[in-house]
Amino acid sequence: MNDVIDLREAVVTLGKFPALTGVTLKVTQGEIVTVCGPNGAGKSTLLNLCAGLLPVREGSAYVLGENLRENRRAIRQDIGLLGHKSGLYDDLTVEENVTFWGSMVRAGNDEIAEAIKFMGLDGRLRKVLVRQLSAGQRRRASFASLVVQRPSLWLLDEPHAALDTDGRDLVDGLIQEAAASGATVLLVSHAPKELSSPSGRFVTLAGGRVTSDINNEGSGDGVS
Amino acid sequence: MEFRDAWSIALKDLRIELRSRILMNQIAPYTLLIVVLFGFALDANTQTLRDTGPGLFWVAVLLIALLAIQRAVKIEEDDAARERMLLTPVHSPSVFLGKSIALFIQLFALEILLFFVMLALFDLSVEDPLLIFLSAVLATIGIASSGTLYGVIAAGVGVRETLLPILLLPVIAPIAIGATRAFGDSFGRVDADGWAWLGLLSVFAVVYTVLGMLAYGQLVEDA
Amino acid sequence: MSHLGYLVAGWAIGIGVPFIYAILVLRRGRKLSEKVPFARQRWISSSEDQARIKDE
Amino acid sequence: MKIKLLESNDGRPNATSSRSTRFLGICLVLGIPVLILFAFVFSPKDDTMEDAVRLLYIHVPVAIFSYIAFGVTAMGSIFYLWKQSRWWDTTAHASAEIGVIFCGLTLVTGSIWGRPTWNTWWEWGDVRLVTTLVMFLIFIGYLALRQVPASPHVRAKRAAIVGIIGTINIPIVNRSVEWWENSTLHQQSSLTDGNLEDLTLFTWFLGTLILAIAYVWLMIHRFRVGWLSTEYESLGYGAAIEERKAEADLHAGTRSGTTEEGEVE
Repeated sequence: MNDVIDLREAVVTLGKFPALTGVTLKVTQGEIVTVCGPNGAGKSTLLNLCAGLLPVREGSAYVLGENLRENRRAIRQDIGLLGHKSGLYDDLTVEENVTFWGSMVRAGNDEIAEAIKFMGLDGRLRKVLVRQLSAGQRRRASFASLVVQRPSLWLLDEPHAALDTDGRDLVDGLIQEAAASGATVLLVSHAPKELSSPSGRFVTLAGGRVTSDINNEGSGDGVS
Repeated sequence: MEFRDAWSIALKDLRIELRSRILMNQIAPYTLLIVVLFGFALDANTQTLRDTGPGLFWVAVLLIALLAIQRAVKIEEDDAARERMLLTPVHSPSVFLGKSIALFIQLFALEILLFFVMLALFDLSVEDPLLIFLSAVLATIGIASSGTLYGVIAAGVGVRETLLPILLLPVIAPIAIGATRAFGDSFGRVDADGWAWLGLLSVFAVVYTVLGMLAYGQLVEDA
Repeated sequence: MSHLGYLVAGWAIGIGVPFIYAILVLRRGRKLSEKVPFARQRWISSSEDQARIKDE
Repeated sequence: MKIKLLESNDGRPNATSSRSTRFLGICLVLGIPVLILFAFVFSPKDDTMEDAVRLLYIHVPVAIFSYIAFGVTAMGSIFYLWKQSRWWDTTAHASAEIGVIFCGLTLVTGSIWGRPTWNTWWEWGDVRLVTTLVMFLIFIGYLALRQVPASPHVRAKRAAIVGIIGTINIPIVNRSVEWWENSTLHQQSSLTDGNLEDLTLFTWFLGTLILAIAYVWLMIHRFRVGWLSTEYESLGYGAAIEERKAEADLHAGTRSGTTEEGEVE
């Protein structure tokens, strides 16, 4: 048993607003967990917390074995975070974007080319400015820049948003493959039941805390 | 810190500029407009323009710098690229250096353009080209590094456009003074030892580069 | 006395401005201390005072 | 030392005053008329400046304490970055605000003094004048930055870095202005001449003492205001947590409902 995420009563405030009011969550290595819940439940904040981008105000938080209250930076290079914003530069082409982020995370040229190909962005799209991409294509480009990083913890905020059926299958395959190779995936989804989610475990957030934790494959952990 | 990272980041910024041509198509014409306005304001008196030329040059550079810094910050803000950078193994001093180098190159290019325009319009003659070159390089390093540092302080706040000038301009005022004097000496307009001013400009450049590399990481963290 | 106008103006500003500033600070403090619970006004730290707070 | 700034307020809750500030306040109320009396009546007029010298008894102490105030801000900023304590952040902010007031007064009283003495309100060739003006503007920027809404730690960190950089700049600005005009109209420090009359010397001393008391009095009050305002900011924390936790129960039944905050990013 290797806990990749271990949060206990973690409280995170954004300004004066308590976005997370005491989250307790354990995720073991290789797991795929879907986080769902209403708008404003704190799902995105949870991902940012796990990425070490937000300070923990109360409670304890360990991610990848590091205590986030003491050192939030150590884990960051092992995190692949896909947020609402994609971190791409509008005036660079798809290839230039992926190459730039690839060089920032020390990826080789082969890995970069492979990631572009894998996300179905080779051919014409490769040389198109990100500014001119559709929302779905943009999402794919953003994924490609994560794939080159080979993170050990994937934090995906609505990874299927704006994607077509092909794209969804691609992403699901990617998630499954990542989990199989030992990475852990935490993904946020508004409507988990509508799609054939690769996940077996569903965690529901509301009011900044976990209200239900159902594991379809094994025994349910129940409400924490 | 790795210089390779800094260089990739600088190249990325420059490539974005070559694509979008904001500097070329908007800031450069604005620069020329400023020079023309100075001409109007000073009653098209060539003698006056010649005497105030060095000062006008550096005032124009400060105004351009503000726009260029805003632009450099905006590139990183638009699609949360700054946050994305936090999730890579790149050290923040490298990011600072990269952004500063890109800003330096862009500002320097604009300064060259501005310089020749003013030379022609204000009828100035250069007596000491080396002094001009060195003082411009040192002053621009100071402006680029302090601008990158203050740019990230003002980044992420809603009032960036107004906050940046009030924070940055008083702090880079000594650069304007020093570079103006050095230019004045090289044009033979004032009786000052321009070379002495290079010392001050280099102190400023070094202080801000070092401070920026130390403080940048702290500032990008939660900004 | 020479320059009397300058002297009066200088001293009036020199004393007046800090005086107005002091009043503004005192008023801000008064308003804020009404909103913050007595127990969290930390400069009240002597045991006498703490005892008195409890009595009230 | 920390406790001293935060001591008893005599059980009068609704104010930032306390026994020590009231004592200092009484000293000021008694001291200022005495200072005016010495400055205008007892002290002799200067040979060259004539009666204009009487303005210096307020101008110079205010100038000294504006520098001290910014020095305290720089110190508070350094200590904040080191210890991350709210106490130092509040100190830095309080001192900067008082420093800006004093610095503005230095410029105004200096200007008023310059008119009869140098026959000009403002002299660009003077090093100390221009340096003080730039310093004033730097710290205006510092105060502007502090007004920008942000979480307390982020705000304090940004402000601390700007405060330190601003202070590092003062000698650079001074040096650059000095070389710029290579001349100064400013009086060289006349205290060191040694041929001052006793009464003049005493008036200088009295002015500095009064300003020291005024600075400390203002600092204590302004510090407490800053302390209270951060207390006030964090006040609703517990209630906000409970309120937000209750949202969960609200959504337990109706999954489709949305909250007013919208999506949290």
